Amino acid sequence: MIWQLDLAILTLVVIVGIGAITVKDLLGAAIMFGAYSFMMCLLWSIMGAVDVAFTEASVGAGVSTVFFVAAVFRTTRRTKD
Amino acid sequence: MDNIFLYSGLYLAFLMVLSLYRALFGPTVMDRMIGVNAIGSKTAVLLILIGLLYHRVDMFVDIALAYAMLNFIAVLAASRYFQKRKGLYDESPYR
Amino acid sequence: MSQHYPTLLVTVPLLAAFIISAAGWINKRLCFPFAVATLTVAAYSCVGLLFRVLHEGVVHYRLGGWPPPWGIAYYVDQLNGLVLSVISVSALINLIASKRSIEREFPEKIGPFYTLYVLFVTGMLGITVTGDAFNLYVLLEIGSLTGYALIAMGDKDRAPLASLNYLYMGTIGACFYLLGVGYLYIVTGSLNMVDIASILPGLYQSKAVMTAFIICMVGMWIKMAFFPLHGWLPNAYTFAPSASSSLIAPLMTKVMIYVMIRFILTVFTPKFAFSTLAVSDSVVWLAVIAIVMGAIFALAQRDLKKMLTYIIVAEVGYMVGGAWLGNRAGMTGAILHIVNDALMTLCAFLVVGNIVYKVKGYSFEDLKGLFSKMPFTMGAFVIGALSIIGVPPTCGFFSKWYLISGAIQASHYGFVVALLFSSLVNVVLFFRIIEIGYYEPFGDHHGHDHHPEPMAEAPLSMLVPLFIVAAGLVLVGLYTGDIVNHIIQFVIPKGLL
Amino acid sequence: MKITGLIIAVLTGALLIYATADFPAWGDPASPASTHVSPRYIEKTIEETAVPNMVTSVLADYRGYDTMFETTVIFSAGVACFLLLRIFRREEPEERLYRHVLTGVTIHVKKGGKLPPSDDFERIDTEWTPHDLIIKTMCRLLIPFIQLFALYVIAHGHHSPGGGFQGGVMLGASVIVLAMSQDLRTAVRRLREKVDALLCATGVFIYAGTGALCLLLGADFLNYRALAPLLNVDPIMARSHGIFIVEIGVGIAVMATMIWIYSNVSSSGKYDEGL
Amino acid sequence: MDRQNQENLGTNRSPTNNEERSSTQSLQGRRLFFYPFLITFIIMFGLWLVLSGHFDAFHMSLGLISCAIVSYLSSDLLFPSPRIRGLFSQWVRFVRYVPWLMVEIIKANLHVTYLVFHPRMMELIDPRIIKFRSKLKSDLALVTFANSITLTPGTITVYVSIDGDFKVHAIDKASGDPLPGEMEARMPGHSVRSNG
Amino acid sequence: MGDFIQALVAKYNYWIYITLMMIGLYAMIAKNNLIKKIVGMNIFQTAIILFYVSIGVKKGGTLPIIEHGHGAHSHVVHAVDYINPLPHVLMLTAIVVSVATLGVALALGIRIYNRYHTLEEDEILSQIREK
Amino acid sequence: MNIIVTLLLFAGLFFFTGGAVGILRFPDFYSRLHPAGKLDTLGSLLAITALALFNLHHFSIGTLLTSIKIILILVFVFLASPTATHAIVDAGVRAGLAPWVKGEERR
Amino acid sequence: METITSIKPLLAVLVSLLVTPILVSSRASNVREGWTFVAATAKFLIVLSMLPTILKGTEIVYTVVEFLPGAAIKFRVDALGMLFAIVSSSLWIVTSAYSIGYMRGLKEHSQTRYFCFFAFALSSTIGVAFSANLLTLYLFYEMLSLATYPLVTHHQDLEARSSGRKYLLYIMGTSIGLALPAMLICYNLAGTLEFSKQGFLAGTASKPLLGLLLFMLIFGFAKAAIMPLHAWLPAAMVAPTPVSALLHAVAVVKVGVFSVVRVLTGVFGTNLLLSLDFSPFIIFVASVTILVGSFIALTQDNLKRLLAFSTIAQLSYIVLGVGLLSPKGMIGGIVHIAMHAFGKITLFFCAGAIFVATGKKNISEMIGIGRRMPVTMAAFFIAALSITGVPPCGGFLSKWYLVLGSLEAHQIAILVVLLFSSLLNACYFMPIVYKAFFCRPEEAMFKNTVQEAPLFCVVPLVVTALISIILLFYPQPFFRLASMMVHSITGT
Repeated sequence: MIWQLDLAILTLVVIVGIGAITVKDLLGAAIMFGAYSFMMCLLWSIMGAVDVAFTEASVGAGVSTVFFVAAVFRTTRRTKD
Repeated sequence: MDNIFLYSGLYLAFLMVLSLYRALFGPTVMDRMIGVNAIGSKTAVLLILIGLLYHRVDMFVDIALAYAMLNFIAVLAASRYFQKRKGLYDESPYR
Repeated sequence: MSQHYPTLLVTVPLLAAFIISAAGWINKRLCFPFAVATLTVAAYSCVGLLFRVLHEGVVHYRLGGWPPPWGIAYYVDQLNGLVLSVISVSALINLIASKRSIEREFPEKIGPFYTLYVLFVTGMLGITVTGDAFNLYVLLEIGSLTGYALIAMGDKDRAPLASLNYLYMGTIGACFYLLGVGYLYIVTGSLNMVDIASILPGLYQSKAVMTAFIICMVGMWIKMAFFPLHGWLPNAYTFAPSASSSLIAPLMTKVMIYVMIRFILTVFTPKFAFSTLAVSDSVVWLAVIAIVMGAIFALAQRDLKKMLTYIIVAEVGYMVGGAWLGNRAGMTGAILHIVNDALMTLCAFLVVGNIVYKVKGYSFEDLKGLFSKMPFTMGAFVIGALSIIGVPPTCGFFSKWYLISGAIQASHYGFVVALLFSSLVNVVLFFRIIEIGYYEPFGDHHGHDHHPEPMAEAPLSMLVPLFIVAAGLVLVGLYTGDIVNHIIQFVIPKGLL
Repeated sequence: MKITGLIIAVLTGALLIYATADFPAWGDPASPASTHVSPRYIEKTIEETAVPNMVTSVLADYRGYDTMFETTVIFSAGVACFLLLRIFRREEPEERLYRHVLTGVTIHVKKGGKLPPSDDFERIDTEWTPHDLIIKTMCRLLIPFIQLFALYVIAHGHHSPGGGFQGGVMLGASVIVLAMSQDLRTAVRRLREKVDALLCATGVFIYAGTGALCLLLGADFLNYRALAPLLNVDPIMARSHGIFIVEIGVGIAVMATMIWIYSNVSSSGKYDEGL
Repeated sequence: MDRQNQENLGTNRSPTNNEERSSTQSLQGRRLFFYPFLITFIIMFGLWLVLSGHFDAFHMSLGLISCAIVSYLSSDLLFPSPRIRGLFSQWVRFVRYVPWLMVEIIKANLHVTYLVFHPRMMELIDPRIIKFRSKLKSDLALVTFANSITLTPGTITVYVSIDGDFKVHAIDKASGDPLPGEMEARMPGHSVRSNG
Repeated sequence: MGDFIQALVAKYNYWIYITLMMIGLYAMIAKNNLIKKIVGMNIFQTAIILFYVSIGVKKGGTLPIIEHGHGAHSHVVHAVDYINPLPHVLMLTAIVVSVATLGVALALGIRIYNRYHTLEEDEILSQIREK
Repeated sequence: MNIIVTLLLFAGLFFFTGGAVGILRFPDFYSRLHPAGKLDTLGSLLAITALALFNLHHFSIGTLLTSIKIILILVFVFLASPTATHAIVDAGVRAGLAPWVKGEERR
Repeated sequence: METITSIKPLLAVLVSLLVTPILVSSRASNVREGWTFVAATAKFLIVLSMLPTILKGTEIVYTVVEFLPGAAIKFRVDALGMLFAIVSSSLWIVTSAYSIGYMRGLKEHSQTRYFCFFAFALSSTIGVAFSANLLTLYLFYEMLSLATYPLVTHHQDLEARSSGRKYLLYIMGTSIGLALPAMLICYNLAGTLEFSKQGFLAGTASKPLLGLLLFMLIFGFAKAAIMPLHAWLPAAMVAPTPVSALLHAVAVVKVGVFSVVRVLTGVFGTNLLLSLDFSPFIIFVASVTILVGSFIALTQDNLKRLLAFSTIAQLSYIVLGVGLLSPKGMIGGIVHIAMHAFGKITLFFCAGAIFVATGKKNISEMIGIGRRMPVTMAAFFIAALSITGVPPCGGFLSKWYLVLGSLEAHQIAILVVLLFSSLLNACYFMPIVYKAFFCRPEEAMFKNTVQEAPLFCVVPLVVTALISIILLFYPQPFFRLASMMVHSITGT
């Protein structure tokens, strides 16, 4: 645990999280969600949870984002909120 | 040395905030992609820094490597979207 | 092999699910026999386990051979045994009954459907049998995920949205539960239910424990569709294909109520739930509202399946209220009602399945003249309806009996009134349907059948299971005394009066 | 709805924050969570399972039962996606498009018409776009390395972070990269849907089957100790190897499922070009 | 997994390759498949040794198995055509090319950094798109070239056609001018491909 | 004030998780777009994972992988030196569950889109009502 | 040793800074890619090399392998980063994003 | 009191249930009706076979299932139950015969269903008669409600539909809304539901609560048609006449009254009621029902509706008699169950026979009908006398005892009520008979040719009319049973 970094990344996480749900474009939301996963991965490395970080890196950054983009590809990017 | 790494890490976090500005405020999706990609490249470095701070780099290298690979995939996916949907804002519904 | 019953009943369906999935790619006709064989084994294990528990008391099982706080352990007591038997038997019956409709509705996807079906049952059985709070979460997710998919395969227009809403609510519910378990973990350091229970008494005043309890309960209430949180249920169950709705409707909510009772009784002793945390009265009032609103919403419906779903909402109110009355009779009623309601709902939804199979609709319009068209189905429906209304000697009466006497003992007359009100509304609801089926000539306004058919009964493979369930309703009613004296009585701790 | 959401969120948050007052301080080594159950995992992992990575040992052995269901969750998600999305087209479309691979000329073939069997033509959809050379080539080169790395991750779950799940995801990702850099048909040609589905079931079956094998050998479910005579090692190493077998199963299942979900989602069940 | 179709997904554009492929299906096929397999296997195993760090029998055997699997699955991706002649010389050229590229990259970066931190950056930059045709033929060479362009001063490859048509985005006039220039000359595969 | 700062230092991780959870929950309830809700759902789940991982943290602890562990049975392992691995294990499962849920949710979203050609809940509902 | 590492690291951070600022300052999408694609790559190169060197502090076969692995990351970044940059720019072109020309407003 | 265990009560209940599968499966009407007769006879014989035992003062007990202590499905045959069982089972035979005639005569549809539910209803009736506790009674009570619903709505038209609704609303609404909670409260107070001689509620609760319970139980069993919960009975007259006859003159309504009697005697007990002084309440309610019912009957033109209101009034005699809590009054009330049953069923049979033969329902259309259907109308006359309470009919005896009972209880007002209501009875019955036989020729609506209803209709009504007369001279079994009952509960 490295609390200085932890605090810094936590702040980022919250910002990205808010960003991900406010972006008025689903593809943008998907990309922001990817960034959110990066942050989470970092956070967990900082807290020493390497396995969780690894999983998040592979799932969150990689596969989930791809799934999101694929779904947006098959549906629409339009969103009202 | 730990302190240097720590402050470097914090500095990287600060740089992430800068990149995050692009990611958050666009204006286009591509700009967001640039921002996120920039965050991603910093993350890999940051991961190794954390490893050094923990004195267990060998454990973090794998994550960083995997991370680098998969970050690439995410960007690839997003760019593929535009190869098939050639609209920046509007789009044709899929049939 | 009998010492392995606790694990067999989960792992056999699990292993078989993969085989079924593989078989679906090789030869579709293999799926059904496999599924039946699997669930038969599971049901056999469940019943065998129940009898073993009755003879020997609580059965312990260590998975992986690790001692409990470290590994995952099963504690099977009478309550588990009872609920397990009900789940496995009703799933088996429904499987046989819905073979035809599955084959008709998803001719190409039989394999995956049976896979998910069996996995759903695995999830439900696992939730019931496990003694580990986190393991329960994982199994809950299995049950839910498969449930979402099973539901979404229904009505092309409405089912996916309903299922997605269910998914949102279900995820919130499961996450709340997980959060509650996390709160417990942070103050106790354990995930094993019995272990947590042994540590908790020193911490009853802790805010974290209290919050954990509330969050867990809210999570479960979402999952069981307790009144203000019921929004997902009616649409999800209405638009599901008949095979899924008759599988999920009887099991999901009931299992969640089981979990709630398990948490009240085992994890946080009744003392904590009813005395330390002075919310039981408000929860019962909430249940009263749930029952009344469920009944009123049911009255407003214009089709059979949706009406039944609102009845489920009301029935959930029965069970939650009964459990939270905080006395022996109420708790007995709640547990008994888990069994009864599972059977009743199964019966009702099987009937709907038969009707859908033949008439291809379930709105009130479609029910015209069904008494002459499908007399046996409707006969079973009447029995189910009577049970839901609470007419002796069907089982619904007896659980209601216990619930009301629990309410009287707790001097909670609001709950009594709510129960009676809902019974009366049920009379109105069901006799309205019976009237339609009885008086209106078949195919009157409805376009698709002008030449009246004298009898178009559902095939025997759908009727026989239905009759078994209908007979079960009466039999369970007649043997209520035995169930209470030999099973439920031991479940409720002595401290609860 | 916005106000309702806000109120609910704030109320929940307030309740949860209220409860944090009784939490042990963050990172307190004396907190119950760190002192009650977990010390055994930390102190005995080598002794009891011969696995230095205690996350792996807890994941696949102490709480292996959870993980079995975790894999099942993934499996059921794959089956669910398939069930929900997959469209088996029965009727022929009005016209089919074939592209000559070498020249890029597109040929329209009316219903009932047929092309002579040849490798030079591939079936395309209207959506087909020319491959991007750079992306295609680079991905082609990277895929084997990603796969090797994934296998490495699976194999070294005992000693470093990672394990079946992470490796499986990366293996899946390698195929997904292929599908994205070229098209889905290419990827599916390499790994047929049926094979993928069977692999998916096989992976989980390996896990559950290992457990059941222990059962058949007379021990409790998932008690890898019972595998010792079969593997010809001492019981502690048997646990280690048992964990390894299970991790392989997880890897296969997760890989196959990820591919399955991706194929279904990206082509919305049609298995055409995909994303 | 069927091999015939797989061949297709490589980039066999030239008729020569096609003829070769049809011969692949004949008696020679197995042997021709074997070399890529072997080379892939060796590369992979070297990588494994670096990655693993455990040199006991158990992990080594795992490594062998894994490398075999990867080679089986993906050797055709790494070496789409079964011909491996000239591979070695390409590698030598590549190794010579990399240090030069490094220097270029650093130069490029300093240039861009200068632009970035220049207070009147907007006046300095003058983005433009440059088009040219490269003489390189092989995919790999084209891609390496394109990536090198991306990495070097103020230029980004926008588009490469399979015939070597380049579209490059340059940040200012100075960056775009020297293309294709020296870099193309130094590219590995430049000379090798002439026989194709 | 002093107490508050002390609490802040000791608990801020938990508070941030609650904030994230609130964001996710808000998005799930208030957002109109189905995919947005799924994003919110994932944020919500991740917040809980963050909470669990925070439980496992130990001051002065290192990664839950035994150092020099290859075959060395000799040296004694102290629980204090290593981070609690149990929450990590649990959260691996939770991540898997969340990605599984994500997959199913997206599949459902696609199905809905194919039927209604929109992802906005209110538009879908009005289409249903029109029928 | 430490000095070299520190210098390299700081150089890497410098380029990272350049990248971040460039992303913010440059007027349009295409020009933003220049700092993002190049400066970040070089920043990674320098910083990661620094870290790999530092890791060799206590020399052993294990740390050597770890350092090689770190370098592998570098290799990967070098392969992937231009590709990713290209992918993004390609996306931009296909999306029909017009490049900024001198004299226009910042976008 | 001695008790012996025997399965006979259960058999008596089940015999008609067991026959239903045969009824369902048999296509030929003769077979079906034959089996109905067999079942009816068997049931009657089983009931009769228990009579000697009961008359000896022994009770027959049989427990089927015990759900919880003190609440089981349990049968106990005592004098009161025996009386009721004999009446209903014997009348089933008669009604079966009548049904055949009626249903065939009108060529009714769905006869199989009709006979099935008829058998089902009889099972429930006997079950109520033999039930040993409130739970069993409630069980069979509900079963009866459900079994009679298809009978009431047999015609499946709009009128039947609304009547069926009304019927269910009243019957099930009150039983679920009032009787069920009252029963549960009783159980929670006393820990048992077993009927006992002195009532099981004695000494368990305060007066207001007991008063509430009494109220809930009396009105909960709405089949007793005590005002204001009487409206279902006239509505239910849309049923085929045999149904109205057996069920709404004998089985259903009598089950209601029987339940009320059980509640008064077995749940509360006379002593408790006396000590709490609840008697006036019961008497008041019953009296109001008697008078209002009779007055309404005066205004009716539809014969069956008239009979229905008459029934409402007559049922309250029974409640009144038991409510008096004096031995003579109770005997009178209980015997009135039998007397009224035979009388009223005859009247209904007659109404049905008229309908079958002429299709007429209204009294105003029946002027001069005596000339066409003399036998029927003669039977009608006898039965009317019996209901009015005039010798030479059985009704006289029960009314006499009621009068004695009211004197015994020093309730002169009740005496007035009884006499006045008898007068009213005469007022609404006698004009019918008069008009039927002694009308002016120009008024007569029928030709003089004798054209009776089918034989299957006429014979039963003659039989029941004769029994009504016989009962005056030979009321022994009923009186014996009633006095045994009263004796056992009051100790006198």
